[in-house]
Amino acid sequence: MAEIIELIVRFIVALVIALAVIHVSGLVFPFLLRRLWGFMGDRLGPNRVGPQGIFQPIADGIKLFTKEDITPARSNRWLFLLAPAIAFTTPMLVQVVIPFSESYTIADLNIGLLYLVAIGAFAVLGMLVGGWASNNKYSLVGGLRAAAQMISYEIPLLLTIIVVALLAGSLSLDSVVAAQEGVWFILVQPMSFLVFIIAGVAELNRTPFDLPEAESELVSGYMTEYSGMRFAFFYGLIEWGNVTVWALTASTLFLGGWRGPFISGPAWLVIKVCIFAFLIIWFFSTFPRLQVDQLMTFAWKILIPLSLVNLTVTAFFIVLMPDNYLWPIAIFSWVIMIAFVLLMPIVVKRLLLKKRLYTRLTDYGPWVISRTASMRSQYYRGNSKQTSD
Amino acid sequence: MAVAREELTAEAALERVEELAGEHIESIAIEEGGRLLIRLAGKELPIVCRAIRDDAELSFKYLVYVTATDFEDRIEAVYFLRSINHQLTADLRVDLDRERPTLPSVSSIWRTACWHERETYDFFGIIYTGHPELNRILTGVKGGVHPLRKDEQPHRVRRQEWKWDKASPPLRLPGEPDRKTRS
Amino acid sequence: MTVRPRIKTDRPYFHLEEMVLNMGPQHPSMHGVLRLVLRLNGELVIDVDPALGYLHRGFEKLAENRTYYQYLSMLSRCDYLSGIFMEWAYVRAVEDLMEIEVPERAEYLRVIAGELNRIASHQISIGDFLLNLGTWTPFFWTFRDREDILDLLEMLTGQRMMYNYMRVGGVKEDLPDGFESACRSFLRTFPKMVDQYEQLVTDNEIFLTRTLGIGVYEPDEAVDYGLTGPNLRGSGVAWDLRKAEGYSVYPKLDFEVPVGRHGDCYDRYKCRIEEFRQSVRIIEQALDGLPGGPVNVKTPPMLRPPAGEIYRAVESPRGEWGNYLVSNGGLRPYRLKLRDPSYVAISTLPRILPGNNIADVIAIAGSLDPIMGAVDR
Amino acid sequence: MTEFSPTAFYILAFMVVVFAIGVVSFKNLIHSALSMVLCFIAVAGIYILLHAELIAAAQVLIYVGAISILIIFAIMLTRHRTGDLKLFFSRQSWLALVFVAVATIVFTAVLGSANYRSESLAQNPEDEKIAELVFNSYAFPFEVVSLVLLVAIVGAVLLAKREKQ
Repeated sequence: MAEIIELIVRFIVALVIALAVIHVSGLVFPFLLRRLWGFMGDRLGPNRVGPQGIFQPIADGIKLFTKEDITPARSNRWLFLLAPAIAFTTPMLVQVVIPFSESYTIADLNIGLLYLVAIGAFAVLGMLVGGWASNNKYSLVGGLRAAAQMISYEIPLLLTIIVVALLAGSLSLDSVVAAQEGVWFILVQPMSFLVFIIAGVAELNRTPFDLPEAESELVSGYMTEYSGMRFAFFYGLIEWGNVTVWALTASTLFLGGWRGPFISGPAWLVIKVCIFAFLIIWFFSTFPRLQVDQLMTFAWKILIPLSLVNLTVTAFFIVLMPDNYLWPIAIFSWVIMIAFVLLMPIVVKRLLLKKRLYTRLTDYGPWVISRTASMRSQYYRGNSKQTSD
Repeated sequence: MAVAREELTAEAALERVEELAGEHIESIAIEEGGRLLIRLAGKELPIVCRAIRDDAELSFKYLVYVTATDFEDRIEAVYFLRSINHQLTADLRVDLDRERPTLPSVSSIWRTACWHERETYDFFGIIYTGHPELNRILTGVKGGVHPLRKDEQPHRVRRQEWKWDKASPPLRLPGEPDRKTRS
Repeated sequence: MTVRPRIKTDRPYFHLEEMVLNMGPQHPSMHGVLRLVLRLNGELVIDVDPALGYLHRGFEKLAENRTYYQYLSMLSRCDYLSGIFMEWAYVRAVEDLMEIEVPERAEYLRVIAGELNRIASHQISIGDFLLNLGTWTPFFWTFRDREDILDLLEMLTGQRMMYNYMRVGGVKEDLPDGFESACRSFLRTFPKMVDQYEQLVTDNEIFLTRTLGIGVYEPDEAVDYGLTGPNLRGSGVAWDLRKAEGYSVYPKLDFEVPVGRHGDCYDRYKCRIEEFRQSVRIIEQALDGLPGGPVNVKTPPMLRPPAGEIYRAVESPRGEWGNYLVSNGGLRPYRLKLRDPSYVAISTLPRILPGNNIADVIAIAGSLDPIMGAVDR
Repeated sequence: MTEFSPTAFYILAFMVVVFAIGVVSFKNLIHSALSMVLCFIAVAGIYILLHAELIAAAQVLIYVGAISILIIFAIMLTRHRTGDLKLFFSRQSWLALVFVAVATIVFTAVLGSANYRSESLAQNPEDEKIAELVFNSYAFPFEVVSLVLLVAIVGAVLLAKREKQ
């Protein structure tokens, strides 16, 4: 009996903490986003409710709570209502395996890493079902985009997670953190970290991969028809909850989890999560959005081969030098990452220039064709032969 | 493409037009600012247009607008052309019967003419034969109301029942189920 | 001349069910109330049918029922982002019909107001275009700088958007006190801001991927479509009415016409960016060379141009904005045709869009920069 | 954790059966697909009861995360016609009945005669042992299977492309 009570108490504590993590991130990060975004766009952002606008998220929450919850007449009612709940399971369940501190992990599964990936699937399901059930074409296209994108980016994500598993020698996240006592895996495997970030941003549907909810094309993608609290679920809690659990995962896998100088424990996790959230916000206000085919090309032709090579070489070194494999892996990974970062823009630009049609400059008229200096930029150098006979 | 680089004067252009299509036009004159004013009959329009567009020297490749003016006794259709190689403009005028204004379409000669002609049809009711999709574009009024005709006063247009045309041709595909039944 | 096939076949495309998508009239990135009826195969556009008329106000009919001056105040509602040009073409037509000589100072003021308005209009165009591509910050930056221009234009004309600045025979009034220094300080800072926009996006790989080789108009094709303004110049045709016709005092000013090479979205964007810098040059020269004298000539309150007809156009930010005016010697225009460059740009969409993605639809439509107020008139 | 709990098993087994019936009986294909997802999840629950967490995770990852999503994706891309499907089922239901009867007999026979008391690895697998089996003892068959799958994928893509032309 005592065991069962203990189990229930533990369950309730875990539930409360998991809900708190999601709700706090759903309140804090959108607000931070709007302030920082305002700062980067040379504006103020919300600053009216409370000092520096810090009560703005609460005001928004109240507004969304009291707003009418509209279910479109021709939607598939039950699935429409169910979709946010399905999507909500991902950020809730992922937290089960995250070690928050030395002593607090809800459940240290011995298949923790596999569990992470498996649970990630529910998020797609929620978006897909929500998009389909809305009976709106924008939503449907958004849902389909979400599915295609997330299935594609799951693969590089999985491949980098395997690298971490190889380095840690275990699938349990507690052991992953324990294995990083000496050196964080970001230093050993920066390439994997980079791929994890890119694929993670794609999995989270954030800029520059925010195609499923692209405002300028699909209005709001799969959540176009949602309003009131269900919209708040999708937009605030699920999206930012996912960001938080992704950041928690990334810090656990690559940044030593709760470890850190001076104070070890959840405080460091909070700092690391904030760094990732800032990264997301920074991307959001800087990058344009990719296109669907480019997104797929990037995943299948660049990220997957790269992470496969990385995985193979890592495994090779681990087998070859079982005692002292960290150094060769680190050197290889740093080299390939720096090469990737440096070469990628050059290659992309070259490919783009090839794609660009060579257009005849028909000579129209006697007046000035005066190219200004900056128009004569490098993009014109490729085929600068002018036919002004 | 061989392009004549020397400046073509309006007088030379006039001669060239007469040489190319002299028998198809009724009159040609030079207006203020070196603008060629060419009057012709409706059925000759495509021949003349093609001739002055394809001629390497004139190359009136740029159709600025197509419109019409209702002079109460007749409708005058206007085609305004520019030659980008030279500072030359040309104005093609066709007088039309007010009851049944009909003109051959030039949308196969200049692609931009397509919508200009739709607009003119919408405003004046000129029927362009051979036009690929001649339907209302801006007003979307039903019935024979063509608002820019002089006998259509604004209040009369306003009193009409305004109904938006459906987005031209019916876009339901063969095999697409009826939208009323949800699948 | 190559004829563009209705469906490009160079992309792999599977036979999925086709879907009809109504983009607009209420859509976040359609400029105004443009409605595109797209037929899609997956994400690929097969057919486009633009539906217009949601903002049709009958400008051409209204002209026949207003006196010349009454109508002038309406015109800036037509293309609401470049109202100065709307008025300019109209007063040019009326002046030339009545053979009124405009004082030189007035012409200079018109050029200053016009070029300021061109910058403001291009800022919206570029900001919106980049917003369509999914990046937010340049949008806010362009709007931040547009505020400065609107302040300047407010000093000059008393209005921020619906200027009503032009008069037949001149402009409304002379420069207000402090305008010149405010304008000069704006001209000093603005090129740095343009560099800032460029630093953020122009070299960004994602931006390049989205714009290079997308929505290509070959030069012949562009002329055949009747495109004008930056849309035509992006294709490599150096056609600018300011140079070609040399109206107003433009022949006295030293500026260049930026021309692209490839006619894609990138070149159109780049042309607009360059026109910022050229406009700054023009305004600087105009301020330097501003002559003294009156800013308008006395005209009767009820204008009666002699019977006749005239076509006058100006190079608006979107291209050739023309007014074809027929007068019968009465108090009201007998017929006024407004030739709008955006209308022409939109008319190319059914030919250029098929074969592209939904995302490209937004990019191409944004790069053509249509303003529905002028398209629907 | 705790030992095998019959109550939990009965609940899960009931769910499996109910959702499996749902898969074939829902009129709406999306409902069927979602019912299938729930069925898979319940099966994963049974695996967990059997202390086969790895297989449970794989079940969720592959069946829920990949296969079901793919099926739903395909259903959404094609506009399904309920009328046709009804016709399809009604015409061949007698045949299905025969197959179901035969399958029931065969499965009952096989499952009833199986020896559940074996101490073989398959009954209570652990990660290391599975890895040992797959990557050492049976590495060659494993690789052959993956090769066969690869060939199948390439072949499918080729067929799909050829059909287009």
